[in-house]
Amino acid sequence: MRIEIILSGRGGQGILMLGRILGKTLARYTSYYVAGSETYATEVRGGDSRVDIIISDNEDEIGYVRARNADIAVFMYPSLMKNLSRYIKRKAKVFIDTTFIDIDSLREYDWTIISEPYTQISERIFGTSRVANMMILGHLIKETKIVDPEAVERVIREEMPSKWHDINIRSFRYMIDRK
Amino acid sequence: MRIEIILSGRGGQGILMLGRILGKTLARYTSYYVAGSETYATEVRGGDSRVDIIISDNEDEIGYVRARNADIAVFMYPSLMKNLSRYIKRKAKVFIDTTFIDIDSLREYDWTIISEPYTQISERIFGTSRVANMMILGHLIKETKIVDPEAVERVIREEMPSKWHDINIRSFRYMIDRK
Amino acid sequence: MRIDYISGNRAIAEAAIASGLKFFAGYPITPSSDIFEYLAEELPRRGGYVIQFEDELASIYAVIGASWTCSKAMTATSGPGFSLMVEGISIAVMTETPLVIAYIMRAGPATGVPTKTGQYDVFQAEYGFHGGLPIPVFAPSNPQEAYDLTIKAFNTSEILRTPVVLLSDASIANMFGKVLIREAGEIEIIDRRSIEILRKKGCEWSLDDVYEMKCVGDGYDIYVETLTHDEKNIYRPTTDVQRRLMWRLYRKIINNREVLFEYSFHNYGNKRCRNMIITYGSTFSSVSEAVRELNKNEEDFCVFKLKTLYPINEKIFYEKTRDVDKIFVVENNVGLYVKEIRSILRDKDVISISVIDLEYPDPDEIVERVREWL
Amino acid sequence: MRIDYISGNRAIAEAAIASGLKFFAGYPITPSSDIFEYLAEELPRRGGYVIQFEDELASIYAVIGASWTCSKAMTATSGPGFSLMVEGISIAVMTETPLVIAYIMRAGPATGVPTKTGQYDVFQAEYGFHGGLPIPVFAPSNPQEAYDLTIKAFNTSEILRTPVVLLSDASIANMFGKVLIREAGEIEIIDRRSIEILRKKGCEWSLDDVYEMKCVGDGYDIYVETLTHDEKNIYRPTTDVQRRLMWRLYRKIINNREVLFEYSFHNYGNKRCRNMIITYGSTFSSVSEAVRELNKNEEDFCVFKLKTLYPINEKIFYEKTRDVDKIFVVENNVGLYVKEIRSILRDKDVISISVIDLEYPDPDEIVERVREWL
Amino acid sequence: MEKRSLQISMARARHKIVVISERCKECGICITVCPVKILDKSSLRNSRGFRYPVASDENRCIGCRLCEYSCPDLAIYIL
Amino acid sequence: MEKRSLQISMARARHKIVVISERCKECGICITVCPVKILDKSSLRNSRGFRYPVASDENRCIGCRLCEYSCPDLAIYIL
Amino acid sequence: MAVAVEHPLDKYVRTEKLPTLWCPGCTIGIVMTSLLRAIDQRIREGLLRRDQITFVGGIGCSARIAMYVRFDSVRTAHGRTIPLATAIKILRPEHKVIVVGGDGDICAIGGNHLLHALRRNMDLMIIIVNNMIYGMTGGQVSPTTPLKLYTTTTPYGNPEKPLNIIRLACSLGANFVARGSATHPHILQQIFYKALGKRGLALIEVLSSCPEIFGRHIGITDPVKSFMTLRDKIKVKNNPSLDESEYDWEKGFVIGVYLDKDDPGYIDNLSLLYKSLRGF
Amino acid sequence: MAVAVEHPLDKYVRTEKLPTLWCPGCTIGIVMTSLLRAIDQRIREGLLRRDQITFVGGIGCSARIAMYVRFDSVRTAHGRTIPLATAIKILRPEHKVIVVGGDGDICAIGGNHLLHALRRNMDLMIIIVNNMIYGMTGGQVSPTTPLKLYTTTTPYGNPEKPLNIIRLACSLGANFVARGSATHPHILQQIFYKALGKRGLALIEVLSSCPEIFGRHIGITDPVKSFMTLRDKIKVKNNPSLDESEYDWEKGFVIGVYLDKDDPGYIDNLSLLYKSLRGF
Ligand SMILES: Cc1ncc(C[n+]2csc(CCOP(=O)(O)OP(=O)(O)O)c2C)c(N)n1
Ligand SMILES: Cc1ncc(C[n+]2csc(CCOP(=O)(O)OP(=O)(O)O)c2C)c(N)n1
Ligand code: SF4
Ligand code: SF4
Ligand code: SF4
Ligand code: SF4
Ligand code: SF4
Ligand code: SF4
Ligand SMILES: [Mg+2]
Ligand SMILES: [Mg+2]
Repeated sequence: MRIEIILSGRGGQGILMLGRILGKTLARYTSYYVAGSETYATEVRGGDSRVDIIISDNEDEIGYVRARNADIAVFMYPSLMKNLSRYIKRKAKVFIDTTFIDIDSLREYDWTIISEPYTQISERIFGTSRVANMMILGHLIKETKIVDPEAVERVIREEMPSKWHDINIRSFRYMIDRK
Repeated sequence: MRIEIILSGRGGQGILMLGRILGKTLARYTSYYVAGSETYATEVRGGDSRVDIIISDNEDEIGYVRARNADIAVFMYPSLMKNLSRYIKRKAKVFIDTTFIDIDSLREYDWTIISEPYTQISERIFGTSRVANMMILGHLIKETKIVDPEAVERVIREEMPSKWHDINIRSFRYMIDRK
Repeated sequence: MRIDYISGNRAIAEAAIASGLKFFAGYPITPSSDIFEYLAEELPRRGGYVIQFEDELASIYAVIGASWTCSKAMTATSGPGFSLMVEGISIAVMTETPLVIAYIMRAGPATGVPTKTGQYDVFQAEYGFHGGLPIPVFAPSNPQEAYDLTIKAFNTSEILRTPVVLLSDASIANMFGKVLIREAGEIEIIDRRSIEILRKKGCEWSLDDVYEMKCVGDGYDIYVETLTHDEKNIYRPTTDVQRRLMWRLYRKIINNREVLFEYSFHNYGNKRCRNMIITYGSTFSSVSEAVRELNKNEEDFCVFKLKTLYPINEKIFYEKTRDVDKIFVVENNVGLYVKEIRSILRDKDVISISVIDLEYPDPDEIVERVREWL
Repeated sequence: MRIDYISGNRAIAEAAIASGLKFFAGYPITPSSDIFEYLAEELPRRGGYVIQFEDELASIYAVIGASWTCSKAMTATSGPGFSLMVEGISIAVMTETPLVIAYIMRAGPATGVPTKTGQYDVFQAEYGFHGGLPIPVFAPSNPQEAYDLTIKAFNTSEILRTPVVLLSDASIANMFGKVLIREAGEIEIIDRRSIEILRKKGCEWSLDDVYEMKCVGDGYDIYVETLTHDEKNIYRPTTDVQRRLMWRLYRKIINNREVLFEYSFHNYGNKRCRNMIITYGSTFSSVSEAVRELNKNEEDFCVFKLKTLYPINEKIFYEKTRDVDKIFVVENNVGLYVKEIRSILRDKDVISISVIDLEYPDPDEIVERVREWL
Repeated sequence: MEKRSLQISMARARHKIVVISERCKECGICITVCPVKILDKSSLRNSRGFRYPVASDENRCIGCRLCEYSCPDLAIYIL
Repeated sequence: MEKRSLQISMARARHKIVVISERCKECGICITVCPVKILDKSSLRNSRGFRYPVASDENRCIGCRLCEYSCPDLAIYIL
Repeated sequence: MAVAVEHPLDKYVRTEKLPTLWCPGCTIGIVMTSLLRAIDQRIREGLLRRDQITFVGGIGCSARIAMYVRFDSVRTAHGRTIPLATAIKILRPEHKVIVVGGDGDICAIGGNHLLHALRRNMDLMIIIVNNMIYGMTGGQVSPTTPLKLYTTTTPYGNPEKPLNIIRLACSLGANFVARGSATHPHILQQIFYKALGKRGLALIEVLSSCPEIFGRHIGITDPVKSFMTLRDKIKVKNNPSLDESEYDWEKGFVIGVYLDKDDPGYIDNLSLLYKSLRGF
Repeated sequence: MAVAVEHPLDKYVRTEKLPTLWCPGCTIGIVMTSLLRAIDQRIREGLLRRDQITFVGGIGCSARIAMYVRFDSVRTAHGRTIPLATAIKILRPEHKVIVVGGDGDICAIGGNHLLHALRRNMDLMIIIVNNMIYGMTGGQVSPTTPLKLYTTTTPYGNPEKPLNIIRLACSLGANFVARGSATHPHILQQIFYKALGKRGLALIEVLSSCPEIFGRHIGITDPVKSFMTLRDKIKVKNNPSLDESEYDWEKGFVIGVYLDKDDPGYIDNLSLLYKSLRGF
């Protein structure tokens, strides 16, 4: 078994944090092997960023830390979408932030699309765009069930300074609890 | 044919200059191949110095630029004598400055010894010890005839600043002209 | 003991702390800086010092100075910075100063592409300093190995009194993985104070050529000499002393090749290994995928991953390749380390597959390039 | 044309002048300083500049700067100084800056024995700078070769727009010999201004990968980039551009191996060559004597002396060794360049004879060490 | 990029404020330094998403060029 | 080398001038700096050929230690 | 109001590389344009030839000025601009050789070359863009970072007294020493204009605002606020004394020309020596 | 008169390495003995512990002082003493760490480390033995070689203005800055004695006579003449002003203490920061 995840966005959207929280949760609270890689544009601030996460029950299978056939993907910004689409499985679950991505532009892809204007919602509900990433994480876990939400919360508490716990956990729970 | 020469003394005695003048004369005014090497003690001022000169009519023969079986040697100071003696042929012509070297100490060697208190003579005749090396060069050429004295004079003129020509050529001629 | 999901750079920093690091001196350079920055946060809390110096020259000499107080010391850098440190490494070799340099390779030459990867500097890490005495070079291929090899690097430097290079690259710096982090009590941590004990009780290391190290503050007359010196640190410019010194320093490392040489062998379920790919560092990631692809056609590929680039244990090479037909060396450079392998494996075809890529090389390209030789 | 009896260092200086040297920047270090000092006397009289900088870093970058005014430029140094220059060499590789570095090796590591010899730094000269692109290395074994190879070094650097190392050592620095000194008109002196002519009229050099070089003052917009750049010097951090750049820089040198590789072959009157000694630099002097001794017992020894250490023309190696049984590589170090040879000559015994000696190695010792293998 | 630009207005003010909208990074410095406060962010964005400055009343421009001199991106000048 | 030395005289002067002859390099500085000019080169040489200083009249020594302080080679001192 | 495609300074800029890689509101661009205006002024006055200007830049955000200006321009390693520029100046004495770099580039890793260029009164124009931080590498301490400031490599505060570049330069023998600020572009242009006319060494320290990195450390990342924070700390003086050069983030900075003399420069001394030798 | 085998300072000297490798009449030895006397004085007064003294020396004749003294002593590459010493000081703050080297070692190749140590007011004692030349390598120009002087690398005269070390040190933040001369050993000892008591950086430039090499260049190779030539150029002042520090071979040199203050040193600043962090 090998599960591949691609997360992509622009610098500042919190894609790296999303990847680290997800990766850490998988690593600490499941028996899977997990590996990943972060890529960001050279030097220019605010460039594209990408995280790949590979999950497997067989360590040897995990060698290549890039997704070639992703089961799950997240796009918070459109710039890398075209490029990365060849690494995404047909029918893969793809989470789209429609704040920045035109839903029409997705027609060409044969994905199972789950979309929300996460950033807009984040601004509206939490007063900042900075927790859109946690909302997506919640949504991703709700839809894919790859890890127990409790575990994610624990990791958020462990990894973030305490003053950020509340808002991050609330935003994380937002999509999970939404009816 | 391979002729090997060893010159040895202390820093400041002009051994290197002796070697360079002799080598240059051979190189420029004979058809022999000539090569040589200079060695001096590491860093300490006034340490031992040594020059090896190899002369041959066959270029390939000259590869090793150290004397292993010298035909001619000069010692202006005793310090390296013992050490170098194993590289000197029996019956080799060996020039000794008795200003610094005790003639008795030479008994153990089976050499053809030519000796003078060159430095003393140099001081007496030329008012400086600094041309003892040229005196020895003259003596060496007189006794070995390896090169034309005229050629040596030409090289002295070419290589030294003109204010030094006179005293060096006079000292060079001193042993040659001495009856 | 705990499990964390961390990057290769973070793993190096964590392992350095676990190894007893007391002093880090450095000058920022991508992609090594976050080792420095993480340590700058952490180490002072544990009684250590993390200091930014005016340049890489100062950094490596500060590390040498720190080591002479018997404190474990390291720096981290990348190509341009390492180039500025090589004189200091030569000094450390001569003065037998334990220290660790994390060399996080990036695409060069010159300033190249600072954030992107390459394996161009393998020979510089081994041979790049004057004096012609190579030093141990460990090359992790993922965060766990970065962690484990960092610990090994510190132990090696202490036991053998030598600078050690931990050779990583920009991809591993940003590669994340599940890492088993062991605390000080859970791993064997050796320092030079305990070597005499080690020597007495006997161990796998060959210690005949290692002398005891006394430090600043231990008494009042240690003397550290950078010139050719005898066993009493007295400058002696003779062939005899030079020979003794050179060969001792050489043997000190090479005679420990069995302990120092690390590798892993992956046959992916094949019984035999007809075709072998030798690789190291971040390129392994791509190779493992390429081999999965290659083996789909039952092509009997296996992978011999080197974790130690110097010294090499030739015996293992001979053993592992005995029944192999073809050997491919895959590197992200113009084909360098393959020379080292060719100089060892003399009766086999050793094919160089060099794939220059700023990211992980594309597995498909490796497959294609290898297939040309089948 | 004149004949003189000069040292290896003096020969380098004379040849640099004959090659059109305009600018020398340096920092004193034994045993290279007299190149500097002789040029300081001579070059200003001929319109050139000789400047002592504050260190070796400044020196190498000054040489790079000078070269960008289309002036021929060089420096001279030894181990510790070369170590400080390697970052600059990497910059010169990337920016394709013609320059020559006379590297006069001395016994190391660290400050070792400053006045004495060794061949410890052969790999550093080839691989010692980050970026993994080796540069041409010429190794004279006597003053005449020092003269001739210096001229070749300048021509190579100009034609291929590359830094070139002239690798000599303390023994050759103080070795004297009869040297045929040719003046500017008597030798082919090429500069980058004439390359386009060379290219047009056709020549033995492969110039496809060399671009024209414009200098400061030629117009008003040259731009010299140390980052990964495309053909227009624009920074492009993509794999594509990096590949093109790396391989072009690599080919530029390696595709000229036939012109660059120099050697001499000595069979000392033997018809066949059953045993071959490969050597280079000052060690050749001792080897030639050792072979004389060895051949006394009709042991069919010949000598293959390398004058170019990089790039190597493998074809010549294969040709010359076709009928040879045993190959001995004699070096004054722990056995380094032998690895390079082993990686080429794969089906022969290649035996490493490393003799560490602060002077010319003793021929008798070489004889003895070789005889152990007969 | 050089080509993507757009004439907005050409009133006969004493000083013409010229904006190279594609170069603007929306830093806002010109807007702040203008002593007569006639600059403001546009409602449109350039192709990289930045809102370049527009002048509310070009006639009030005193031609001090503070905007021009203070723009880090060669994106505004006075004719 | 430390062992090769020799007692010369031991007159009961107020200040005793002590010379470690084997260390002397015959630079002559002590001789020059002595304000009362009582030092001079010996006629004997040490094992490295150098003529170390001797005092012509130790009684005149004023104990200023200029010789001791000015000797670069730790070869002379005042007791 | 008009929207255009060309800027009056474009003739001096490699426009194909625009937009620059600098962050929004980074004032390095202001330093560059002020310099270009000063150069333009001298060219128009016939005091400078465009084909006799060479830029030398190292590595860092500030050093990238050398990447954007359309003159002869050579980039080199971090810290190594000055010796490279020196050689160019010696061989092309008719050129105005301008070194641009950051506080790290020129004062930290390049400090030795700065020291010796100052001592030699080397005929270079050296522009240090001082944003008090390592911008390009993401916020480490620099020799000009204020005491006690948080940076990524001094997370508990910078224990080092920052360098007063003006005092250093004045103590060592430069002919022209000035401090400017990117927040005061007109004054900066005047300083550059003067410096371009000097023989010997002209050193100009330019305070610059880095909203992205330094801004993050001081908690002011908004470009305008960052700009204004610096501007508020600037005091303009006509001929400030050396004591007024004090370098202290809390107390603010006096800009102006601190030293302007006409001692013989290195090139003068060198050509004097060589003239007597070569007879021309 | 007596001939002996032991010198009162022998307890501080690695006598097995005597005689030194210095040339006859080289005054580096006087610098060393003056320093040893000052150390001895402090040890006897209980103000310094012998096992808490570390020497750091680079490469050069002067640097060899570190080879002869019997304290903890570390040699390193040419020019690289100061960072090495800095690390030792940080980790062994109770040690008096003394850097010794020549004008080339510390001011040329080591200039950047000097600059930054001065700026940091690093708690080191730095002794620059200034013989105005590269002695060990046989007579090349140094940053302190007088203008126009013949050296082997400036055969037509030195075109560079020499460095005034005192001015540099005073401009940058050292706590203690003094100039001494090997020709005035009593004064030198007093200066060293004071310097040994300082926190922060103490820099002492010591003029020294090199009869063998510098002597050859100026035509005075006799050790005594060489010594006297330098001695005649020395003027002693009690509290000389910075302007009196002028460095000019023709006009002579004023020795004395130019600066003596008690600003917090680097170690003080660092331990303050770390104390608050670690709570001890
Ligand atoms: C030898 C070397 N060391 C380190 C680096 C990494 N590096 C690039 S720029 C820089 C410092 C940038 O600071 P500064 O010079 O102040 O320029 P800024 O970006 O702040 O304008 C560093 C450390 C390098 N390129 N080369
Ligand atoms: C990196 C390096 N460059 C050059 C040298 C050669 N070198 C040894 S000592 C020295 C300079 C000596 O001058 P100084 O420091 O003034 O000491 P002095 O001998 O005059 O006391 C030089 C250039 C070296 N050892 N290492
Ligand atoms: S020129 Fe002056 S007044 Fe006019 S818009 Fe610009 S800043 Fe405002
Ligand atoms: S200053 Fe320039 S970049 Fe900034 S908002 Fe104004 S026009 Fe745009
Ligand atoms: S102590 Fe003074 S008076 Fe006595 S010998 Fe020495 S210098 Fe002369
Ligand atoms: S000063 Fe010392 S070395 Fe010189 S002569 Fe006197 S005793 Fe001898
Ligand atoms: S990091 Fe700072 S200095 Fe660099 S471009 Fe951004 S704002 Fe400017
Ligand atoms: S060369 Fe000069 S400095 Fe060096 S030991 Fe001799 S006299 Fe002293
Ligand atoms: Mg900066
Ligand atoms: Mg000196």
